[in-house]
Amino acid sequence: MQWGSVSEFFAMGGYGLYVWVSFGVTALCMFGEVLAVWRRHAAAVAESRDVS
Amino acid sequence: MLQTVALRGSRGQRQLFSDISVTVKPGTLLAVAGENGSGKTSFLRMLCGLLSPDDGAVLWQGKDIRQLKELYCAQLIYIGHLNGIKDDLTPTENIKISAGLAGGDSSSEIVRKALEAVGLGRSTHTLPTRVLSQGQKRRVALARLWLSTRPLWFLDEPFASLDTLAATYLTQRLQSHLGNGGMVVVSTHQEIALPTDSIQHLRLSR
Amino acid sequence: MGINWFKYSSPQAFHPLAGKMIPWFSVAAGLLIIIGLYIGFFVAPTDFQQGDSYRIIFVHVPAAWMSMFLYVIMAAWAGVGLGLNARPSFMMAQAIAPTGAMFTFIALLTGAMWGKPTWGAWWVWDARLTSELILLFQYIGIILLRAAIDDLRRADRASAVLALVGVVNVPIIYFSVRWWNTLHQGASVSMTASPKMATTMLTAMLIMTVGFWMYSFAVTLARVRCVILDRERQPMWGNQTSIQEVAEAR
Amino acid sequence: MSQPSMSEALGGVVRRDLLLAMRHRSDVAMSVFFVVIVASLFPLGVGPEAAVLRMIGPGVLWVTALLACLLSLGRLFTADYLDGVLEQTALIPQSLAVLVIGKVFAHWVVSGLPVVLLSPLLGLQFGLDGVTLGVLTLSLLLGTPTLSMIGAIGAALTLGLRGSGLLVALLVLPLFIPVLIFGAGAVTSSVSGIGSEANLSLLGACFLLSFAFAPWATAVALRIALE
Repeated sequence: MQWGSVSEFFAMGGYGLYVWVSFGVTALCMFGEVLAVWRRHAAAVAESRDVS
Repeated sequence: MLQTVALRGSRGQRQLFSDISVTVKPGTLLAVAGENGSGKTSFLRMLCGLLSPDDGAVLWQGKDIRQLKELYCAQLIYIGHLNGIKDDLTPTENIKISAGLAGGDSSSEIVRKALEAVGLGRSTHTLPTRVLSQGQKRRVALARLWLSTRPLWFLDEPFASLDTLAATYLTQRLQSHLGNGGMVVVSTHQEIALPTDSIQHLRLSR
Repeated sequence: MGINWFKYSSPQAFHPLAGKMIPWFSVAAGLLIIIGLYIGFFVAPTDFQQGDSYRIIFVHVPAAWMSMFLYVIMAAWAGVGLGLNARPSFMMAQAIAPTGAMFTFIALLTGAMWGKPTWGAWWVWDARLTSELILLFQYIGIILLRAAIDDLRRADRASAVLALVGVVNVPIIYFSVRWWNTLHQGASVSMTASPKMATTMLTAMLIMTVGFWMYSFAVTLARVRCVILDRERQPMWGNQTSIQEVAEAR
Repeated sequence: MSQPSMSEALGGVVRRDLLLAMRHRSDVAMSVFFVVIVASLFPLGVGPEAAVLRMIGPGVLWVTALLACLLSLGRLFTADYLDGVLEQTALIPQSLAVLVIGKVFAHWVVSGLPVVLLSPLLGLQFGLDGVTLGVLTLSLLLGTPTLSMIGAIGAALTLGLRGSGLLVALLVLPLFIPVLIFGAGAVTSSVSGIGSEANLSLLGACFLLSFAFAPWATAVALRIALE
């Protein structure tokens, strides 16, 4: 373990901004996609119930 | 001999027809009827291979047309809703080029005779097709039938926008074609004045 | 050729099957990504040259790999669809495209984030970055082409042709940009210049990649289910009960 | 029964399209004029320094030729699609891919060749020297047919769609990039005195590759559009 403290971990040796933006955006994209597919599926199921 | 085996067709998500099995023997005409939107055009396009069926097959001399490809194209003439002629070329140029592309005789003499046979006077032969009337444009498209030696004709509403005289010419041409052992598939609303024993009817309905 | 080989592997049967598989892939994706992140952040040592900024590669490289894998897989489904006239494979191709585009976007963005501290520039015209950008354009083109066509059958087949053309294009772009870079000496920066990778780093990266694979499986399957439902809703088979069944089987 | 030979079919397609182009000479003039005016705008925007112009010249001229090709793509199949000639073409008993080559060739003669012939004149505006002008013309002579071939795929895919003009640009521009790189690269290397042979032969390879694959892909796309 190379991190002395939590703040050191978040600082990432001075590159915190780059690292956390990268990981943050990736997480955001993936969660956003999951959410979008989830909602699309719910809507599709609801609509096919209406049709039948 | 042209055969369809359990043909099924749809347009978009809408099924048009299904399980159509008909046989067109040499010397006979198949008249396809049905209300607007019943799939007459799609059926004809399927028979000439422009549209692939959802199910079933079209057989020419017992072989699937999807295997025959170009060999099958060399047997047929298709005149669709669209005339397939260029508005900016003259009737003579149009027919000459399409006859050449079909691999047939495209000498000026023959082209002139074909245009006269559909009742287009000489004065119209060198005008741009653009200035002709709908009926005259249809006649230009149909003139290809007088140049053809191909056995299989698909005509989509050929009588539409034709006057009685032109309709008579066309009927006569159909009769002589059938007399030579040709085959015709026509989509039409009209009765065709041909001997009833040579006509087979198909009604498309959903 | 025109026979529908997949007539019996109907979408109705596939829908509940996909529903059973999605949770497993999701759990696997979650676990693997957590393990990968743990190794990446707590086990892997700080790089003596690049410092901690190198940790971006734990998302950048897997995302870049996924963007290319998914494109090839999408094109393969598209090719199968065209060859066998199989609708389910077109549905797979359709479902993969957005996920592929997303990974391409992530790869580009994280590439810029890694490039700024490492090369001092957000963007360089490196062969890999450029082909990644073109890959994004191609994904977007395929999605837009599909969206522009109303007729489903034509939409399926046209976007399949475009996907296959793109498969030829991307390697050509990669090599042409490399060639172009050697011509413009000086502007060329290559990612291959990064230092030799330690085993822990490689492990973290591979685990993250497998995690991303599992994620892609889960999301793609879920999206295929949406596509199936959307398509069934229009009465293609005129069979209303099948829609009911699909909805119940959820 | 009657079946045209390959040369008959090709000749027929080319002859019809050239005849039609002769009836619409203004269309031809437009794509040439577009290139001239765009190429002339750049020096006005960038400034008259000879060194700068010589540096950006190859890229500007190539991008202009590429845009001219893109703009003319809409004319390639649309008219035939609307008047039914395209479905008749699909029924000609010859491989549709061969007929596509005929159509693309006729289209290139009308929209690409004038640009190639005019390019030395445009090159002069950017202060390119004699040898470079030759390389520019040669690169365009190899490159513009390639662009037309690749563009035909996009034109066929977007046939009859809403907003197809913009869509075709989005689909086709990524595919144009290698041609642009090698084409502009050939001229640039000639400007800076390095030999342009390598770029030109790569451009030739692109031409052959597109010649082998694009007509086939276009034919598939056209059949899809006709369904």
